[in-house]
Amino acid sequence: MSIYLLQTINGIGIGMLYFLLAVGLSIVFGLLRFVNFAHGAFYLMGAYFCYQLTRWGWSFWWALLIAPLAVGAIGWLTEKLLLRHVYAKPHEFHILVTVGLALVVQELVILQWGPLGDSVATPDLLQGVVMWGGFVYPKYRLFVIGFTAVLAVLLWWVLEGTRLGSAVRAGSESTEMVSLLGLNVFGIFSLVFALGAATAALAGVLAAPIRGAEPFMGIEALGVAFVIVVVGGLGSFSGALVGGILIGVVQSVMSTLWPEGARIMIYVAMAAVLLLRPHGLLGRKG
Amino acid sequence: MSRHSHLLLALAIVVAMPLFMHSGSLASEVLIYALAAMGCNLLLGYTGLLSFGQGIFFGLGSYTIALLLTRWPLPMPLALLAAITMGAAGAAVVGWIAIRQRGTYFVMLTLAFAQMFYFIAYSLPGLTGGDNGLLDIPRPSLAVAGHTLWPLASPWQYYGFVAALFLVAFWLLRRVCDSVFGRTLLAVRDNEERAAAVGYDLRLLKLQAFVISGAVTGLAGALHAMMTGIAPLSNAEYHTSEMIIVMTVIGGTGNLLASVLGAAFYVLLGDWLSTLWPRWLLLLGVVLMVVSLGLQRGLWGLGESLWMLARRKRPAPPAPAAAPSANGGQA
Amino acid sequence: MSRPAAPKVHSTAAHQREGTPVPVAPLLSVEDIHAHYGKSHVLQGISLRVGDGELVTLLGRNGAGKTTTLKSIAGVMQPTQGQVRFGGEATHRLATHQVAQRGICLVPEHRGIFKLLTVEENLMLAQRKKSPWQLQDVYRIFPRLKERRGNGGGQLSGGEQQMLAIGRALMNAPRLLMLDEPVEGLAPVIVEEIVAQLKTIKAAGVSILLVEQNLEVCTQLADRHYIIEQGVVAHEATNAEFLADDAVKDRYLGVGLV
Amino acid sequence: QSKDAIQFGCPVPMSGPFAANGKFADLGMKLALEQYGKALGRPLAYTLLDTEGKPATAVRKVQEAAQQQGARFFAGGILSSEALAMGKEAEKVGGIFITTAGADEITGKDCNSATFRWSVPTFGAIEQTVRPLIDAMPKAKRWYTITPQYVFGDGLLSAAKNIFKEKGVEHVGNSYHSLTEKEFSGYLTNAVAAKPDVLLLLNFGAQSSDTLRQAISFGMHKNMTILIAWASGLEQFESLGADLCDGVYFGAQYWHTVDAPLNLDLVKRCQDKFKSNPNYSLAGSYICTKLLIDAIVKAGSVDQKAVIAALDGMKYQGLTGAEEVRKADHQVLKNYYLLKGKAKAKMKNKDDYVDVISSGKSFLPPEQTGCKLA
Amino acid sequence: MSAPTASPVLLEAQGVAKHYGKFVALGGVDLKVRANTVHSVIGPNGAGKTTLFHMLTGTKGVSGGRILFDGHDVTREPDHRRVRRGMARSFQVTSLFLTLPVRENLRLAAQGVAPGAALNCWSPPVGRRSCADTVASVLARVGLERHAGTPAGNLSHGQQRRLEVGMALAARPKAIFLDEPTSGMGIDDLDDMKRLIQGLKDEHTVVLIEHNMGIVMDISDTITVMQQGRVLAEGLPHEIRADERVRSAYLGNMITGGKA
Ligand SMILES: Nc1ncnc2c1ncn2[C@@H]1O[C@H](COP(=O)(O)OP(=O)(O)OP(=O)(O)O)[C@@H](O)[C@H]1O
Ligand SMILES: Nc1ncnc2c1ncn2[C@@H]1O[C@H](COP(=O)(O)OP(=O)(O)OP(=O)(O)O)[C@@H](O)[C@H]1O
Ligand SMILES: [Mg+2]
Ligand SMILES: [Mg+2]
Repeated sequence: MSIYLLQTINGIGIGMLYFLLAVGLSIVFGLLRFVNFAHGAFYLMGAYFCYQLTRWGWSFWWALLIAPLAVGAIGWLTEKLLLRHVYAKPHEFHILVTVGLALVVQELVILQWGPLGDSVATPDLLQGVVMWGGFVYPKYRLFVIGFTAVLAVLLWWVLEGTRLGSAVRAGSESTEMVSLLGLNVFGIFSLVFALGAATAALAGVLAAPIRGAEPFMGIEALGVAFVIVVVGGLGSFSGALVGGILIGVVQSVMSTLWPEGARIMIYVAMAAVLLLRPHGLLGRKG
Repeated sequence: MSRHSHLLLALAIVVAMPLFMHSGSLASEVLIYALAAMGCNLLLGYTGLLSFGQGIFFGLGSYTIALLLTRWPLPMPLALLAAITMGAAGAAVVGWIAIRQRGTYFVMLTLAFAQMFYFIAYSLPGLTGGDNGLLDIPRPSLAVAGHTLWPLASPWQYYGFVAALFLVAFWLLRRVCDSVFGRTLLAVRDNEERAAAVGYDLRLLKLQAFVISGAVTGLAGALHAMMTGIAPLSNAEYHTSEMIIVMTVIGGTGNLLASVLGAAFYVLLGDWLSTLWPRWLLLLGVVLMVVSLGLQRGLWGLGESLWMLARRKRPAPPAPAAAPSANGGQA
Repeated sequence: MSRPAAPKVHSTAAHQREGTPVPVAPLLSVEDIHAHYGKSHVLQGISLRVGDGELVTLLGRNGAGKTTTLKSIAGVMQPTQGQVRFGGEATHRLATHQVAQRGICLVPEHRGIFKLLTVEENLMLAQRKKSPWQLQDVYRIFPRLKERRGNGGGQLSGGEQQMLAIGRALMNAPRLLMLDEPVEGLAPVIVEEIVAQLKTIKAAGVSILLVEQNLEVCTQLADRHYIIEQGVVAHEATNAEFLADDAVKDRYLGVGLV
Repeated sequence: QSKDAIQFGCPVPMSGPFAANGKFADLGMKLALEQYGKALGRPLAYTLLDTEGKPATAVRKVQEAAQQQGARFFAGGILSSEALAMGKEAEKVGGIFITTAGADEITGKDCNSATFRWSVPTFGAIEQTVRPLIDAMPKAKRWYTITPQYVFGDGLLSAAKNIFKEKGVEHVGNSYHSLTEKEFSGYLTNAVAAKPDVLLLLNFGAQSSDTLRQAISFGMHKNMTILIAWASGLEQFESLGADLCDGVYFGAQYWHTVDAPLNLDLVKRCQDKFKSNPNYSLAGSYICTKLLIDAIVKAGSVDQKAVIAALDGMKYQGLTGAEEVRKADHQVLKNYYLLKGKAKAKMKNKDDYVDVISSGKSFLPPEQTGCKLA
Repeated sequence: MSAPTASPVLLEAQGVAKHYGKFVALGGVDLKVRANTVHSVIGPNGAGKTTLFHMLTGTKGVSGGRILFDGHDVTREPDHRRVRRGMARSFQVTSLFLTLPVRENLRLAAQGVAPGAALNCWSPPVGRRSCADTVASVLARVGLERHAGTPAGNLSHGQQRRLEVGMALAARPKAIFLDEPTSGMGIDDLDDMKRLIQGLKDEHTVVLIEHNMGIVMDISDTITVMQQGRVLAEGLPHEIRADERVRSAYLGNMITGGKA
């Protein structure tokens, strides 16, 4: 198999994880018009919760269930206690409050688990690699691709096919009008924010066996998630998917073509997309 | 408040800092970041453009002066001028492309540029020193024809130099904000569609705002490089942009003096907290959240409300809101 | 253009008037509400009632406080004083969506169409099973909406948006429908259509509180009128009284008939 | 704090990605100062300066510490960029700076009279890891490298290439990556495709941990040897966990089981005080501080020139055995270690992650370092 | 009513078309507007009137056709350039500088004719640059003197509508485009607005979209009726009123607002 084919497949693997990382950011932005700089913090929490649970002897599978729920609950509380009070303020306050939150989470993690990272073991079931000819691929990464694909379908259905989905999009324009129709907008906000946090945490759990848990993974993840969301289109679900995979593939293929430029290419891709398609590949106008 | 009272207040801050603070470097840093925050404020508070590209102009300023002072024997004032020009030119390029977008897409585009600039600086070690940065930047005294007008060797001497430049920049920026241009920017911030419909070329207006902002930020970057003697890669990082924005927002948008307040608050608070506890970023995070939750218009707004309150309670006017916080961080 | 305010002679008129047939147990009763925008005291004690199945209008010049009154009833604004009772229950402390769930539906003057949703999604979002108006009913009333059903809400013309807003309100099963200038910007044929539809809506037993500048529309529809001036109810009349009283129209609305 | 105390500064990153190193460096300096208590009859005091990992902040803090506390003796600087900048500043403020940072320039082209470095530069690190490994595995003829793209990484890479050439080893490929990279699967796919016998990782810290983790998930430890030339020792093993370290080779500046009198002493002190073994950050900071104090005592003065003179050419029993401060470039000549991770079952205690395979001193002759200290 | 045929054509649209994807909002509209007349455009909702305005004033680009204004082909010029040629418009959906005072809104609109001045970052907008006369006269015309210092966002809907018209006036344009200027206005103000628009004819050319037939029939020199993106009829008011097609498509029984 040609190396580029291998890299493309690997890129899709990276991309699925990226998608999961970015989709929450995108949904939350779509609804709340809120650039959540604390999104990385939820990812971070997911990874550390997974680490802690497995250290306590729980299986990885339990962590995959519990960590997103717990972080979702934290997100829910965050929205209720914190963010709700800054919606009415301009953009820059949103950034301020979420940057602050991200810092607090990161430092709390350091206080609790120390500034050094830790490894999380790959679940026994998924240890080892699969081989097709010359192509070696970790089983675990294959699992991640499959799992996120299923999840993506589920999420898509919730967001595009249900009334909750319409309410979410409507709420992103005028909260007042939505509540005038008798829907509890703030309830929807909390729910969606919790969902965003939970998906980020899920990405964190899934990433932990690959990258370990490390206090600064949140910041790095946030940067990547921004790029994906912008490339795909802010607020667009399918945009996050396409953006995630595109960035994953670009990154992976570039590491053969021009390794030292792999990182910068991501940002070049982002700027190019923004200039050619101002609202991202699949973004809606406005 | 009138134009002159603001200038006087700025002067008061500049004069007060040496009285309250022990470190000349720290005081200089406050003014340097105040410059950068004012540049950011012109975009954010007056034009409604939230730019994450400020770090680029800051970085350009520091690299330019570093290169000029170490590799070419250029007189320092000229080198400073060149740094300002580079900041402005960088802003013109970034602005020219970024203002095609609006809203969050604009923010993201500037973010992309900031990251790109970082990676470019990172991968051109011949020019920027890469990760090591540029070292050994001299701080020549201000001299004319061999006569030293103003030595810059000690931190406080350097502070004097920075303060003078700061006041000039402050005065110029105030003029800009009060000018026809500044007032038109406010309209652009409010409603771009209408501004275009009544006849304004938005791109030209925004571009000019960008260029001015870039020039001031470039100056700040250059002064910072001269202060520390290095032009590190971290000056070009996205975090520098973020920090400048945070300062601006904490201070309060739409008012230049507020940016000074914001910069002072952020720099001094950071300096003070970092001596308290290694996990001081936690405290900083809490402060950021409190500010964004509690203060509608930043610290400046808080100061104004307190001032109003005090004036209503007691006829005797208290000290201006900005002055007390200038000594908040001595430690 | 604006004229000096007329003296508030009739500010207590609502309580004095005897001939007016106020229903015994009104569906909505607004009792002496006050409202502020920051420091400006916009509503200074508004009281009004809307009975079951009644259509009542709220008239007044620009800036009189009509919209603010509707907002206070709908729970978008909290009155600073006074109370709103709907179906016997005090609703002025409830959140907007709770008020809406009790059957008060406001169509705001800016119409509030969701631009990101298609016409049909806009309608479906408001759908309640118990509403007598379902999707097909709305399409029957406004065929234009059916033609544009797949369009984004943001791409509708001004008039189409107004139709959509009313249609959407109907699907929300209102007991009290509040319309803020519903025929503003509509073509005359459509105005007629909407007037006709409002008549059927009313006939179906829905109470309506209408703010409208088009007196022709008001007088064709209404049972009673309230005239607001500078945040207080300055005059109240039945439709017949109002039609007969040119002096009142001239005084409060500046119609210039006298 | 009494006025006449000799003031030290500990400028290290306490916040940011290198906070872990800062935390232990702080402990190391404290340990050394407490151990001595006094020098020249004056008490010893120190200030912890959070550099935040930013050179500019580091410089400003050093400036302030010199100005306000009168600190002249600085031991710290984990990151190359901050260490370089602080070295320059220390010279300006009339102080001395001693560091454990990696960049060759510190005792190379950017060396100065006030800056010393305890850690072995890139040349020695490669000589003491790649060379013995090639000797031990004559059949491993294909090497693949993964390198962070900046001066430090290039230093390691070119040293490695020289040895490859000399030994007739085939360098089957290299992947450069940026300093902010976290996702290495693309590079590893390249590496797998090149079918090497040895995978040489030239990155460090969290990046080398990430690379190793991902390499192992690709099953690479099963069919090739992996060497991390610049590992940070105990702290990195703790974060990786024993399972990942098993069978992997590491190069390290320090290992707590080294049989040198000073080291045994340090381990004992740490056990008494912290109930743990010293790691590289702690040990490095400890020995740097100790060097400063010893030099002050030897010079009998706190004068910059005198203390530098005392340090120049100083020979002493250090943490790695006999060590020497080379006068020509202010580089400490000390051992570098090649370690090999062992299986969890074989560990005798919780810190017994590795066996020391070999050690030795390799340094470029002063003429080749580019340092011109005249 | 003056004889409109006498004055020269100021604005001409030739086959102007606009497509939104597959949807044809304008399917080739021809329009000739003579100087110093009131030219009304009416038609059912969604006929494409506002879209036509967007094309004429340059708020959005055309998909086909040509626009000539004052002897120049302006088809490809952006909106701010056309303002300099002497076009100004009001919006159907109110669009103001909401945080700025009413006076400043008008000043900015007045200054927009010479937008180069806006780049002056040295002198404050005082004296000559304050456009004080224009602002004062417009304030008086739209009856917002008492609110001159109020932020536009704090005005009621009707007050905002008046300011919206004032914004167009402040530019002292050759041609002024009013998109439903009376919508949302109080009954008492309709007559004033009618008189105001009629008065504009002396100095300006007015292109008007309006659903209030009371106004349209009284003050228009020419009326163009649009339907489904095309011109259905054009003529003098009484001709239009009599036109059977227009009656069934648009006018109906004329509940037009205004008088009770
Ligand atoms: N958001 C606001 N902030 C401050 N003042 C406001 C605000 N909205 C309205 N007002 C003021 O409150 C008063 C009443 O406004 P309201 O919108 O209720 O009037 P209205 O009767 O609906 O007028 P219109 O017929 O023009 O729609 C007006 O004087 C207006 O200037
Ligand atoms: N951006 C758009 N995308 C798709 N269709 C659009 C868009 N904008 C307008 N339309 C459609 O074009 C048609 C004409 O709209 P326009 O706003 O010009 O109507 P109008 O004549 O001004 O109507 P009204 O009197 O109701 O304001 C409408 O059917 C509308 O749905
Ligand atoms: Mg209203
Ligand atoms: Mg229209």
